[in-house]
Amino acid sequence: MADIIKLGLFLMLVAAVAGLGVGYVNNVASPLIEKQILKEKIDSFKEVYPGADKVENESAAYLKSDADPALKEINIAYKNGKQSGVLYLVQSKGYSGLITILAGFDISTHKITAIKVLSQSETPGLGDKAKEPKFQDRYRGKNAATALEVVKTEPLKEHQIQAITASTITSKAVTKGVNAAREHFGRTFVDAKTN
Amino acid sequence: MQEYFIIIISAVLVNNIVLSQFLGICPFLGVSKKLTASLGMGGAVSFVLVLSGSITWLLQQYVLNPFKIGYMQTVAFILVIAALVQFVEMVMRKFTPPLYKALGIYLPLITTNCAVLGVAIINIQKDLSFTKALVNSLGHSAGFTLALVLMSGIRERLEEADIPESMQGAPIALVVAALMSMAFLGFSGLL
Amino acid sequence: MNLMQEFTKGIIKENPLFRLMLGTCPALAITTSVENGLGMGAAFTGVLLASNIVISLMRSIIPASVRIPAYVVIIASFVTMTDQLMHAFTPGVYKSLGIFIPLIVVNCIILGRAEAFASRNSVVPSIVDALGMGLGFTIALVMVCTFREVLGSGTFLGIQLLPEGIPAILMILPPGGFITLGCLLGFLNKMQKKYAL
Amino acid sequence: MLVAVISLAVMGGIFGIVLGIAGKKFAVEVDPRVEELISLMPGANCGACGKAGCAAFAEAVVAGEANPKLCTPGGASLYEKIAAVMGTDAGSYEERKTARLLCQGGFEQAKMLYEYQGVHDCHLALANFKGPKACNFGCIRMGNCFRVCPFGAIEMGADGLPVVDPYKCTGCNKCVVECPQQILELVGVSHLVTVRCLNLEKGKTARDICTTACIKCKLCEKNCPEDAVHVEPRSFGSVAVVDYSLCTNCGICAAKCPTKAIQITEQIDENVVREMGTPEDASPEPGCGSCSVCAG
Repeated sequence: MADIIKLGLFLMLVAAVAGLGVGYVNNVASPLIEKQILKEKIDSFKEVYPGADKVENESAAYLKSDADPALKEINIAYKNGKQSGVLYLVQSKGYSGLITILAGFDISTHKITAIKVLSQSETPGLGDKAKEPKFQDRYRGKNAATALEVVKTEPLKEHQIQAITASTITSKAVTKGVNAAREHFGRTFVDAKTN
Repeated sequence: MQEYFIIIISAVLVNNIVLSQFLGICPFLGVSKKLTASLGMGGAVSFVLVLSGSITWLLQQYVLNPFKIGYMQTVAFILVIAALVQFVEMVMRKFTPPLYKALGIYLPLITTNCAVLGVAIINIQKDLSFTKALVNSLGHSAGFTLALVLMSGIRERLEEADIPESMQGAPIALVVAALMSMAFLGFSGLL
Repeated sequence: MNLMQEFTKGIIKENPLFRLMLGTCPALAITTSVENGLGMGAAFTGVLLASNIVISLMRSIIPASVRIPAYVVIIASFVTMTDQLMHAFTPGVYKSLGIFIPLIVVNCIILGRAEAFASRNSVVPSIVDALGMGLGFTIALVMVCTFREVLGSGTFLGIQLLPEGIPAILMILPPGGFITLGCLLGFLNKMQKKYAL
Repeated sequence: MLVAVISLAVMGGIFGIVLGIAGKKFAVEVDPRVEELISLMPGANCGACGKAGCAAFAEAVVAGEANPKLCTPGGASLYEKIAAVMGTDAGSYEERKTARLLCQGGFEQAKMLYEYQGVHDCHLALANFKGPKACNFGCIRMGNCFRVCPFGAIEMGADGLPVVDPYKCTGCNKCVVECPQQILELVGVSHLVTVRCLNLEKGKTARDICTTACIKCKLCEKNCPEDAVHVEPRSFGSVAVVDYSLCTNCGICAAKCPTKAIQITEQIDENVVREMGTPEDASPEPGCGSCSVCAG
């Protein structure tokens, strides 16, 4: 009976020490990691929507409960005090996990300024080509009114996006996310302006 | 009921844990020489996989999430799996010693078996409900055993085939695995 | 036990990937580009070194019947710690290595070496063994990566070698990994028979 | 952070205790003597003892199911060691046996009936008029024993007859079972004198069939001081046979035999380390001679 207790204690000790180590490292590291993520976000905001004075996270105002669940965050970009762009943080299910995308729209031109894949866990060498500018630039300047569609060959019409070779599932997932943001942008920003 | 069926089909065929997700290759190549050993291995891994799938899900739901210690996920999951494997090892040594000898080093290596931890993490990533996670683990363990049994069936017939000397053993097993995973690619359009 | 022999055995005689057939899961999954292979090799060697040292230090006090859970907890905590530290302090390196570090937990070599070597020898041989194994694994990974990257995406370390149309995408898909490793093993067996390495 | 430590510690504790209890309940006691015997065994896993390898043989010996003498590769030295470990008395020990060919009808000696061009298999050649050789009892020289020997102990000699290497032969009896002519026999290594002929024809016909056949002249019988060799009647005729319980290896009969049918083999050196000649392509399992005796 005694050695059972000894075993239990030993494993408890090892687990406790491991927990201590990981916990302490986490405490030291997590604030830095937050800072990292925030900095990355700011950089990606600039990349997707250049020239904004400041970007406010206004999900509370615009992200209503009935909105598409894929939309995680809505940020508004201001230029000299006026709302000039909308940045959607949207998630969609890719080939082997969730893909987070940042899609920027310009309110005045109703066009997609750019998109950027923030995080993905697609198969290395295949799906993860989604994060390369070569693919992301294909969304630049697309009109927000028409739904985007993925094609395998050379895109003929304006609203078509060419898929990454051998990873159509990932390309479709990214496009689905961008479409979700596009619809929300169309409903809240474009219609509100026109009528 | 319909989603469960889809989950099982996707786990066994579409993204088979071994042939399309690349997890659990070490035992897959190591043990699949004889059919009996691979059935034993399939059974042991299924037992560990289903149990760890459920325990890790409960752990995540009632310990990791409420206390916001998500970063402990890997360490906690691995501890659960290791304890389970040790338990299975003792049970097998007591009740089925020949199978225990046949599996040899590959039994403790189930702990680091990517498939077991992989399924545990997939259950959380896809935030499945408890029953769905259980069904998913069952599906993946069936997929693992299916791949293992198919492989050992082929490899037993390979013994007679005259393969160039340097390709015998693991190399030819890998080439066969390549062909099998190509075949399983065919299922990817299913779901 | 001369240390030099311990070191070189990890590279050729007991190469973890080619000889012991361990660590095939991460090897097949990430060897689609040479820089992935190098990244994985570096991260792997770091964690193996740390865990070998700690396990060989504790080898006398670990009771036999709970040895595996103990080893595994140590390895997993090292992996999580390195993951966090790199994410916080070296974001640049983390950007390229980040994806591989969680994969290391399920790498059979580390537990294999811990069980087979570190738990039986003192610290210095364990360190040498870890370095040898790490180097051997990295070399093996890079060999597989070169084949898959050159044949699969026509580039080597990003430099475009083959014209766009030529490369066989299959080599990057899972079957490609299997075939490359299989043929490489066959070729090495042939070499081993001829020169009796 | 504290929560992390506590939760992991609690989990570690629970698993430690569960494993401890499981360890106690499922304890499998292993007899220490088994390990000791396994280390003594030659480790050839040749299956001559009828068990699946040395480990199985050691367990059987400890459990008292197997007779320690069965391990032919181990020979006398192993027998004493097992007796010492098991605490039993060494007692009489059956001698190590190797296969011997009872025929000397090579290309020059034996007359040929026809030239056989069929499949190189003793059973098939035998079906065609008892084989190409005039002698119906002699070795057919198609090499089945050579192919079936799991230890590479048999080589086909220059004159077409199989040559058994006593150092490699473990006496596993596979070649004796395989040979359709029953021309191979397991003989104790200490008995050196063998009548290397089984031809039962009468002297005159035997003489012109094969130059080294036994012509039943009974010279050996007359000159043997121990009366150990006799021409004994058999189904179709008779041939000289040595009675090993009486024979003292004096060799007088071999000297007297006009056709040199009786031969003396050289004494093998017991303490030559008996290296196991397991051919590389015998079987994938290292050390297993794949003589499939263990498979039953």
